[in-house]
Amino acid sequence: MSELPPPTLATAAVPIEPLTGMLVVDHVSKFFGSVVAVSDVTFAIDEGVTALLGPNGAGKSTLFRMLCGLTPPSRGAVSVLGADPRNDREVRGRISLVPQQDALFDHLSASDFLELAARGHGVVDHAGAAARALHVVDLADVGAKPVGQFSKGMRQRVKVAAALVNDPEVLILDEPLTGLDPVQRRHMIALFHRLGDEGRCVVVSSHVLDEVARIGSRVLVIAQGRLIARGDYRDLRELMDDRAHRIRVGCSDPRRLAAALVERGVAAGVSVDGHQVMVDTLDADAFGRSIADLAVELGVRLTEVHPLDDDLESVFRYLVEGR
Amino acid sequence: MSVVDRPAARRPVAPTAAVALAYGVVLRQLLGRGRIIGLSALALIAPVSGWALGSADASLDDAVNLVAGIGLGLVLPVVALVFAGASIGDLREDKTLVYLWLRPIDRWPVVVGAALAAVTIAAPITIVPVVVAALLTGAGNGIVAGTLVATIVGLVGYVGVFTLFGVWLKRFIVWGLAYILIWEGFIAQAGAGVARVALRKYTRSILVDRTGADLDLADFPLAVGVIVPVVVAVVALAVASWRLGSQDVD
Amino acid sequence: MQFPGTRALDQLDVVVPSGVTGLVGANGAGKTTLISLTLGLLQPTSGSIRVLGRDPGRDGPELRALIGYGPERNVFPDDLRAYDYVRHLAEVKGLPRDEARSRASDSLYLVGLGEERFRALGTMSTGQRQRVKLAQAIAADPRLIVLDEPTDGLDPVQRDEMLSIIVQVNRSFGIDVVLSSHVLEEVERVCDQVVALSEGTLVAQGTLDELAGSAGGVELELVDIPDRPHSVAEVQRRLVGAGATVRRNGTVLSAGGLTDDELLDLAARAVADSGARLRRLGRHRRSLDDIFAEPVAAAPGQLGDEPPREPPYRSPVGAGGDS
Amino acid sequence: MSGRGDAQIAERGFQRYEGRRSGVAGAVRSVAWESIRSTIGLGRPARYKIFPVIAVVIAYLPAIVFIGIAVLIPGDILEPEEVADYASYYGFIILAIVLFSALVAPEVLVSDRRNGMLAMYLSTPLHRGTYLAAKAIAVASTLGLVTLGPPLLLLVGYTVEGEGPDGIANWLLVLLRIMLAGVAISAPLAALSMAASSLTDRRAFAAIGIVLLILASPILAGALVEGAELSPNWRLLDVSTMPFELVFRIFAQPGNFPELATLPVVLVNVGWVAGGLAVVWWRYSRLVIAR
Repeated sequence: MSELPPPTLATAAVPIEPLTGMLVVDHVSKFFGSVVAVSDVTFAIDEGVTALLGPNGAGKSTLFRMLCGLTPPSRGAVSVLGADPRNDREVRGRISLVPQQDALFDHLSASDFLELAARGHGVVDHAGAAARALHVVDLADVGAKPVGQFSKGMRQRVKVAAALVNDPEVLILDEPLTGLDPVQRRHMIALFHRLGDEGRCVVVSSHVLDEVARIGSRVLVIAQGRLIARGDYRDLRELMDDRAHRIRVGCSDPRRLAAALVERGVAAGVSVDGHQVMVDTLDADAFGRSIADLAVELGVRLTEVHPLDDDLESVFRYLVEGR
Repeated sequence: MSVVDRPAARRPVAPTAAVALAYGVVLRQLLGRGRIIGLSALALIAPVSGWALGSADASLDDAVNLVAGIGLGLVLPVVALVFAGASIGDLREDKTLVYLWLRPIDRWPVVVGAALAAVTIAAPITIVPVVVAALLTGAGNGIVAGTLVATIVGLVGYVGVFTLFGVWLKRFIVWGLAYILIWEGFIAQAGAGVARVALRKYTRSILVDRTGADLDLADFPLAVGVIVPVVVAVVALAVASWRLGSQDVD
Repeated sequence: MQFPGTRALDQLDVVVPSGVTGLVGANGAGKTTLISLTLGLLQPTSGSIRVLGRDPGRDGPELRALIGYGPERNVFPDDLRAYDYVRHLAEVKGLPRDEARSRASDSLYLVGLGEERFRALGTMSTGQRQRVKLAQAIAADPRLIVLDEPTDGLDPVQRDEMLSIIVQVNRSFGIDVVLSSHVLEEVERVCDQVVALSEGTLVAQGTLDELAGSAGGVELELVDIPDRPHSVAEVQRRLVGAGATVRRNGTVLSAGGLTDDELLDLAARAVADSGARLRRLGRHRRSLDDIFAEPVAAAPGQLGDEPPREPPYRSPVGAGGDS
Repeated sequence: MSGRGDAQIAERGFQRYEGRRSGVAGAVRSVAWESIRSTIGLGRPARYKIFPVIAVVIAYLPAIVFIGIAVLIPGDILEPEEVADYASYYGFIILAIVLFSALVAPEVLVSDRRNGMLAMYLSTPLHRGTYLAAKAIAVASTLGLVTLGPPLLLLVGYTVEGEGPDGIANWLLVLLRIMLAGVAISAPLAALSMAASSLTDRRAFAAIGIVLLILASPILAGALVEGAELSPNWRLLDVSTMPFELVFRIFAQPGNFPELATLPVVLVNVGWVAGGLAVVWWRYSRLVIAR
């Protein structure tokens, strides 16, 4: 892979028209003493699920805390549903946060904890809301047990339940999947998906990228405090046109297929290894349309066509490489 | 069946409800067994020494000195510090404050609720033993009534101040002890002017006013002795509420 | 293995051969209990366990000197230097002072923390601290290291680095590894064999090929292309016409009913004739995810049919690196 | 394996260690030594050295002063009893001993539970029993620094000045008594401070608990015996005076409370040690260690 500098993307152009959306971050920076945690980030998010990605220490948690008003931006402004969460009491009832740290009131039972959250939001039927929330994260049967005795996965689900009791319009989830096993993760992702479809603005940060990809394709990528990419990760991959797509093709006669691909001008580079051909192509569309024709034409049986680097994890790695 | 099928109808949270919420959580948080047993043992010193003094039929001045020294000077402030400081301090240290902060409620009900929880737990471990100590000294002459008023007013004052310590300072225990042992213990003894800024002077003044005994550093009239600590508490809680709203929350 | 009231492990028969073994299972499936039994921290209520040819119950201390352990929790003494942390724990495992000193530095170099080894743990990132945990596990020259979710909290780039180090620990240092993880893709990529637990019972055990072998049927993923709006439907129609049974999920078609080879040829021809754009084609492989989604009671050929083999004890002298 | 991390493998590869491993004994020794090091602030930022240094200065200063007196003023003018004898020496350094016992055990026990070290130790050849033994050794020997060191310095100083006990037999007897005295003070304080440190997870509370226990018990005992004129045996409850009383008895001196027979004084001290260690064992055996 050529060591080209990562592409500078559309975000460089500062949007002129005023930002609108349920959640607006306008030229926000945050400094802790001399450390720049977040530097001049601007974006707006509307309903649906948006994944916030970035290496550890990129400023994700700091940005999340600013979105909920837990800490003020050093520069710029954050507005959630049109208000500043730090000073506007009313909007704090329409936002929910699942914090990253694993701290809970250990002496409270799960249902007490959720009821506390519901009452804190002024939910009329707080007992009902608490019970429903427990059911959604399937902890209904351990509702009476003190949270202190819960496993890491169960504590995580209690935190998510607490963020649901007030039927929030904006949901901010800081690494909600940690400590969950695959089945629990699948349930949680289906839940986020449903919340997004209901018109809520759901922002999720996570490192388990292939799971995040299932939630939604819209991503914001942050590295070293800066917003370096925004949009659907597949579009982002297409935008990286200077970086060849690598595809592994298994077939009965790799040598002939490889030659034909190069001859047809669809592959920038091929390398044959046993029954497989590693194809590097700058035009994924052309390749996709012609690989089947070629195989049929040459009478070669295609056993596998597998793109190696257009999943979210590869997009993340290319964007964040060297930063 | 998802929680989101039936949107939860919500109404603005009444301040009193918010106070009750914070009160409930903080009260259960402070009910740690170790802490209560430890401080109850400490508070035992007061009645025991009162009883010891009583059986040696000591003078009124000795009794008032004992009550003011051990009761108002040691047991009351230390117990108030541990509970009032921890009321919000523990939540900050455990990083659970966000579950009371990120809510559509004002800051002052959270502070007031927490302070009330601290008073609820501290009262039986301070007022009861100190008043019993005064009773056991057998010095009569209004010492019991004086002690009762002094400890109640003192508790309010100390809880107010130390709740503010818990909100503002990370190591509130160390700073609280410094205030009790060094500021009230030494510096305030130095001069009347300086003493004005020490709660101990006011509680002692109440005790002296009711008993007529002579005690150094206790020359304020009853009205001042009662009103100032209460005002101090209110101001401290107001500052704490402002501070809670303006500082970072983990 | 019984805790008061809960049966953590239930008649578990498992043999862990040398190499990198993945321990997977839902939260509460008994992974941590199994690890505690291996370290001799818990005694089995019934049955027996042998680790490295020794009985953990009887000679626990001697065994724990030979096993490196990386706990799940990411909690560290913040003001202790990484070097002192590793050196001290190596000494506690019985190494003399100067040996512990040199091996502490070596191990920290081996995990890529050579320059940072004198920094206090509190100043290190999650990624660096996970590597310190690994360095501590290998410092006392263990025969086996047990890592409980070693990549928890790491971003994808850090996770790659950690996994490559773990594999090197086995391939070039000759130390066997048991690692538990919730990220199944990781386990598939790194582990030689897998032990899958569910509710304290063994669900599946074996090499990855045995577990995740092909399961019949072919899967192809197309891409919607504006110039041929119905290409996906057309490909599906052609496949059904040729006698295959097809399930569609968005742009992904799962074809079955015929032999794999026939299906592959049909698919290539259908895509070519419809002029569709192919993104992915391949035999339908059962992944660990599938095992997890519906834990199969005892899939034929997975539970050790042959009597449990005595683990080939890798004598320290003989084996050497045979990667 | 596509991961191309920045992990370089040092060419030397990985050496195997075939040498002897020192087993549980070595583990206990290294944990005890590491705890002592961290308590007196070795290998740690300067701010951790403040309290230990203060305590040591307070403890050794009087000894140095007494030796100075013995040096400057020729023997004949000075009557022996004016020079503080070993038993009453402790009266001068009570503050240092209290400060140290409030500092050592919380540092040595509480921090391990909060920073994950306990979970790590239990995955080594140590188990809860051997771990606690190592910690007990660390606490007692650190306390020994201020309970054993100063009188030994005194003994050496006096001997050099010719003021020391005459005759080897006497010298060894005094040495033995100093050793016993050191144990008589360190053991109960170590056990009780460890008990307090196992009851709470906040270091500050453990420290306060220890200080209050040491300050409060003389007041309590005093009140009971003088105030209420109960039998002097109630004095035995005074956890901070009894060890020093035992020291007097070790030096065959009547001590401050001659009315108490020596046996009860010994028994009560042994009782405090046993009680403290029992509390520690009860708490640690029920502790659920989060892996």
